[in-house]
Amino acid sequence: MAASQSTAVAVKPKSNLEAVREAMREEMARDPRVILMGEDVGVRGGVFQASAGLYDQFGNKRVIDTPLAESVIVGAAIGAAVAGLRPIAEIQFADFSHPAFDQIVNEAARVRYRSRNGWGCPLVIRAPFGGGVHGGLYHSQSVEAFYAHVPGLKVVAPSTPGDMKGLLKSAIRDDDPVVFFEHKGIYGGPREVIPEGDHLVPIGKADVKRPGEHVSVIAYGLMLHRCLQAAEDLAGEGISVEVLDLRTLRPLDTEAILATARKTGRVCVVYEDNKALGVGAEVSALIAEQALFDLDAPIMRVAGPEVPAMPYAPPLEEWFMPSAEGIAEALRHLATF
Amino acid sequence: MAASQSTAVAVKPKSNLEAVREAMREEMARDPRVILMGEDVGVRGGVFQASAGLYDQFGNKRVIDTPLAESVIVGAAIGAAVAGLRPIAEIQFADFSHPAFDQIVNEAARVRYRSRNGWGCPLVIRAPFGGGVHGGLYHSQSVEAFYAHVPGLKVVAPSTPGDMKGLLKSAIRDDDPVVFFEHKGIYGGPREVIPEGDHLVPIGKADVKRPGEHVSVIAYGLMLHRCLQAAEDLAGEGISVEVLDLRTLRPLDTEAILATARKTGRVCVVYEDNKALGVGAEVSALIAEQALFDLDAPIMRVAGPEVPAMPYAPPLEEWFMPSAEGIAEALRHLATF
Amino acid sequence: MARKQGAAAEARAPATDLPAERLLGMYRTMVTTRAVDERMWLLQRQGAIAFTIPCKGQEAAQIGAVAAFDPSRDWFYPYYRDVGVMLSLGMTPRDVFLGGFGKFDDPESGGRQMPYHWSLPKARVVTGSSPVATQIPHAAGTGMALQLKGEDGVVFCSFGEGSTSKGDFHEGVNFAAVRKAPVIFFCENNQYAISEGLEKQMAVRSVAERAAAYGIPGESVDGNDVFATYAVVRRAVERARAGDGPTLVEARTYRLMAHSSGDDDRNYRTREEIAEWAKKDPIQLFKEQLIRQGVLDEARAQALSAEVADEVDAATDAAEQAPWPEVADATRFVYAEGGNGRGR
Amino acid sequence: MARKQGAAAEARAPATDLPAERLLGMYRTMVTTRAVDERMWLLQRQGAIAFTIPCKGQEAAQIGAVAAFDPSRDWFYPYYRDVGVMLSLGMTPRDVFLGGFGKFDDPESGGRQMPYHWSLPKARVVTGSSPVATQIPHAAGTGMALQLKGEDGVVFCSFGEGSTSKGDFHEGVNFAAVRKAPVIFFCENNQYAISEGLEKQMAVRSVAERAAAYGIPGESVDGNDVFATYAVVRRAVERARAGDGPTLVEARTYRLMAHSSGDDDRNYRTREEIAEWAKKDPIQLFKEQLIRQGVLDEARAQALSAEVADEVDAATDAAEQAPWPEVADATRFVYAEGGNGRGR
Ligand SMILES: Cc1ncc(C[n+]2csc(CCOP(=O)(O)OP(=O)(O)O)c2C)c(N)n1
Ligand SMILES: Cc1ncc(C[n+]2csc(CCOP(=O)(O)OP(=O)(O)O)c2C)c(N)n1
Ligand SMILES: [Mg+2]
Ligand SMILES: [Mg+2]
Repeated sequence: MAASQSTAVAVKPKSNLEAVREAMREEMARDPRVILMGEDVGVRGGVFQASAGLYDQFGNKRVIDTPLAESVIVGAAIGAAVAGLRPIAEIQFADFSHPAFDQIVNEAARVRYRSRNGWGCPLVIRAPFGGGVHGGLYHSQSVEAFYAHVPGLKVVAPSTPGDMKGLLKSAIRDDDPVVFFEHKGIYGGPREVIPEGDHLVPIGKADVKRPGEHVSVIAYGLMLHRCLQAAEDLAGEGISVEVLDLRTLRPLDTEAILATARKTGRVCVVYEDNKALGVGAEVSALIAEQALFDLDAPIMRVAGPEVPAMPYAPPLEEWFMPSAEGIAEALRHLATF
Repeated sequence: MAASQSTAVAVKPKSNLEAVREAMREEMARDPRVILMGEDVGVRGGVFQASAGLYDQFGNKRVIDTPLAESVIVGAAIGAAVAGLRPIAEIQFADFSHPAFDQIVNEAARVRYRSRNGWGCPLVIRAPFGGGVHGGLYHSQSVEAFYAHVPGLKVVAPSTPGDMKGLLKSAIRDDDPVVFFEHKGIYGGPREVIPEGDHLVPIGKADVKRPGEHVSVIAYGLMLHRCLQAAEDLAGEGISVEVLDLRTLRPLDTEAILATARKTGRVCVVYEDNKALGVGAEVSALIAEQALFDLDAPIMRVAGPEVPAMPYAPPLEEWFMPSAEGIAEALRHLATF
Repeated sequence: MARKQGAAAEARAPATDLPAERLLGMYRTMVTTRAVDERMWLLQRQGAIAFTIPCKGQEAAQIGAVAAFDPSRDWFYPYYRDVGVMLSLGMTPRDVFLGGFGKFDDPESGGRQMPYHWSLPKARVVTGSSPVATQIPHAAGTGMALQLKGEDGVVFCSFGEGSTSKGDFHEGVNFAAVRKAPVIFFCENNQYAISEGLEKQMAVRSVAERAAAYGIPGESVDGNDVFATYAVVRRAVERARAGDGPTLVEARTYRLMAHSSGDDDRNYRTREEIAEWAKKDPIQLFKEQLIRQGVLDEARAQALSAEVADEVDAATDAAEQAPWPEVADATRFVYAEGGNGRGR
Repeated sequence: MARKQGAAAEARAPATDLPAERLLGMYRTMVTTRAVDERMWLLQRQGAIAFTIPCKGQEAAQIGAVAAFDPSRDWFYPYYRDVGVMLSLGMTPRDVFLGGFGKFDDPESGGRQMPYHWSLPKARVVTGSSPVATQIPHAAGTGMALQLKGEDGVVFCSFGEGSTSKGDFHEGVNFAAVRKAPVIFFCENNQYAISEGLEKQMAVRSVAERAAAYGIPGESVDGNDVFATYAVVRRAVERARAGDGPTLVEARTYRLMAHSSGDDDRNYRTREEIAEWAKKDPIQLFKEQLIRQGVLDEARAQALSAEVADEVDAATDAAEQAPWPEVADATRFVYAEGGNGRGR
């Protein structure tokens, strides 16, 4: 947790879901311009309970149950942002961000650029993403690559409670639109002690979650944990794996990516999204462009298969998602290449 | 144009726009299930005149002026497709496909897979894309990478009149949804003689538009022509450039990409879209994964800069788009690496 | 009748063209729908299936509406709660449970989609997704295709009242209205979209008022009354078949259970409100109507319920024992197999 | 008055609270709007600028509507044809031409956007894009922000009638209605969306009928009459400011030119239809009204037109000679510069 700027003391372990809730509560308490809008975010506290208690604490002017319409959730948040507020727009499932695609990509991302700084759009779009929760086809998707392609947006996908809280707070304070992806498969755990106080983690910085010597694996979200597991398993075989947590998907931390590639010369990128043009494609292309002659092996990608989305039936869902074993297998291959 | 399946004789040179119009006219005449829907496609013949004459020829039941609403253009086309028609849905500018993003990505692309072949969705979504026409920010975008990321879709972007016609006809006959991008910067030219008769070009096959020995450049759309220009210029300097026209962006022709990479060992991918996670990222990642040790130089990408979209002012528009000179410069660098 | 809401059962007019046998069949489907719904809840609570989304309370709206269609030529875009619609169209309890487990024989998706994502090609029930209201443009398009082909089918398209807030509702209904496409837009207004009451979705008091924006008829009917719902939808179907275009029908009803197995409804509505609506239970009401008409009696009703219970037990077992999809199947049908041919 | 369309000028009621000086200012703005519009067309035809999209015929709707707002506290989401709105709010002809050329001093975007993509932060004119109707949700959100901050501003949001087919129209107006946000949705119904007449966009005869779906007032007014438009919008603004929520206003008018410099309108409408509407030219009508009221006379009108012509000439020259944006500037402001601070 290299990048924490906090010096406060530690307390009991928290989940990613609690981290999200705490970040919102603290920022809403700190800054009256922060509002939350989305479906069921009010009395219901959100379908995942991410905003439980916020409605009671901040009232229905700042915690807004919106109509069932994602385009206007984001669109109205943009209108509130240009007028001086700092909205958090919740999309109930990342799969349902697509009706708001135009508002996110053509509007939010371009407000500042198209007005040459006449207007800004400080806005956070929060969306639970990813699978392993029996939500196929439409409650399990990884949609981050669509947004990571878009200049003008920042795209964040933390994997641990400390990063989740620290990055969400940074996102809320950011002057530009941030799409904030929370992997729903890790809402409940693993838990972690989050530094108390005003814990901020900067957007744009990756984090070496486990240093290693022989192979690098680069991931984010739930996959980060499966990579850590694979690294742990391979340690017993004498293979030392460096695990880099991207944390931010736009802008990518090019320096950290190239550093680990140069260090080990063997890189695998792991993501749950469909392989082609997923985030790993850009990570790989970056390395192929800037660190090719430091490599001792091809750049591998372990990713979701090329089917439209993760299926529902348990055996198919398991098949879709890269497993710790599958990742270990790939890393073993790289290490002995 | 290697992949033509036609044996008919040649006549006078045609433009890409004429190629589009001919393909639609022929397919509509051939198959009564083919319909065209979109804004102003009827009496107006489309804002680019792509459908000029079709309304008179096929009537208002098969050439449908839709309300100004992209989501329902695609959505209704899906409903017509499952009911046995073969709709061509025109999006007036690719920049305006985003309101239909959910219908394209979550619906059209998944109809067959999610019903395990219970239903199919034979549908073509045509959209003029790309810049150089003083259309910044919103009439010049390259949006193909969003769709090329999506299994279940096929994505096509031809560069020459023969391919334009042959691929559009293949797309209309395809049993699955095809997103068909027409670069508006080459609607008028260069012209080309199109083989007469039932000229089909298969989806999924790239085409070596110019064979070469020293360096490979991979492109599509308007950029293909700038690459050809650069190759021509470099020939004078003794640098032999192979120019591969991707033509189809999903599925990528992996074989052709790896073949040219292995042949020259020096690859540059050129595209007009923003660089990060543009189509070139996947092309580069593919090579880095499967042909790394055949390379003699890093995989380069010459692409649009990381700003939200191409600006309007002539000097900025020029700055945004990769030029033949810029491409030649990169290829020269690769050749002498 | 459509716009009035009778206070007592007696005030409703069960006059109908439906023969007794048909009515008994509908009653049986209603009882089966309820039993399937309750079994799905139980299976979920036991951990046997991942998810369920109950339709309890909405059976009359569903079964009354679909009865007005002709299964031999009409097209259907039901939404996730429409167990009653699907059982009316030939889906079996076993099919529903197969979908619940995600088994290979699930006729909707072969276990690929979460339960309740209907698809039944032989009955022209078109595959649906989870993002709500997306089927509304599809229904408009199918209606236009029928017009173009000169077929006289009518399209059924249902959704919740919350879903009328979405752009796809507006765009789909509007386009259908402009082209006079033969589509019945059937809104099951169960008063809530998850936790959000009607007043958070719209500033009108009835979904039927939305029809005015499209120049089409808007009808509001007591969705707990099979006869009333049937009559209103029947009229709408006749208009559509005659070429007079779409109708928006609102069936006023109530979701008696939580939104889904993942929902806890205690923080957004009172137990009293639920109890009040439970008194208007559509199955009880239909039973009383049929008994009053002499079509049914208590003994027969009880026998029928017992039969249904057995059927649902057997269907649960069959589904539980059915095979899972094979991993090798998961890569199939991303695209059509076997080259050019039919779209499906 | 709002719902009736006076046949003759005499039948219209020019009674107003607007003082003579203000009326003269509005007249001057109208004349300037027309002159700027015609100059843009000319510049495009000469090849000096890439594109224009004329507002000729819609000046009364624009200038009448915006006059009902308070520029010191209200917020504006105009659409591309609203030259009259922008000149009323302090944009100058030179600014419009700078945008036409794409020069660095273009106050909207520094030459980044095509012309007519308004943005004027000092006047709370919020930046807009090309995809139509996207500003409607923004306007709803701005209205809610004003409510939350306890400010009494009202939001102006305009668009064409074709744009009411889009989902964003529905979602934005609906949300504003639910929250009673202070927004005036102002539709300039110029009868066409490029080539498509009203009947291809909607099955109602007036955009104002769409209001019924949202439980808000819908008003239709003769958009070629400044006074009538002003009166209707004024009333709507008063309601909004009093906390009574949004209004949908339709100004019935006509686009006298082709859709844009890229359009040829000959294949979709008759010359006779255009000539008929040209007789109701809003500038001519306003001039006659003002002369009848003794606010203006022919001599003064001619002098004013001459002044405007000079102003527009000078503005053209100034814009033509202004510098282009530097390439180095093109990478700025993708994100905020200088770290955390104000959102804009
Ligand atoms: C586009 C989209 N956004 C959010 C959801 C999550 N969601 C599922 S059901 C539902 C409520 C739907 O309410 P309504 O339309 O009234 O139907 P009901 O569930 O009450 O039958 C929501 C918000 C979704 N499925 N799709
Ligand atoms: C989402 C979207 N689709 C298509 C277009 C192309 N387009 C520009 S203006 C226009 C017609 C708009 O008609 P209307 O709303 O009536 O406004 P008008 O131009 O008549 O003032 C169209 C289709 C667009 N700008 N945005
Ligand atoms: Mg509901
Ligand atoms: Mg118009």
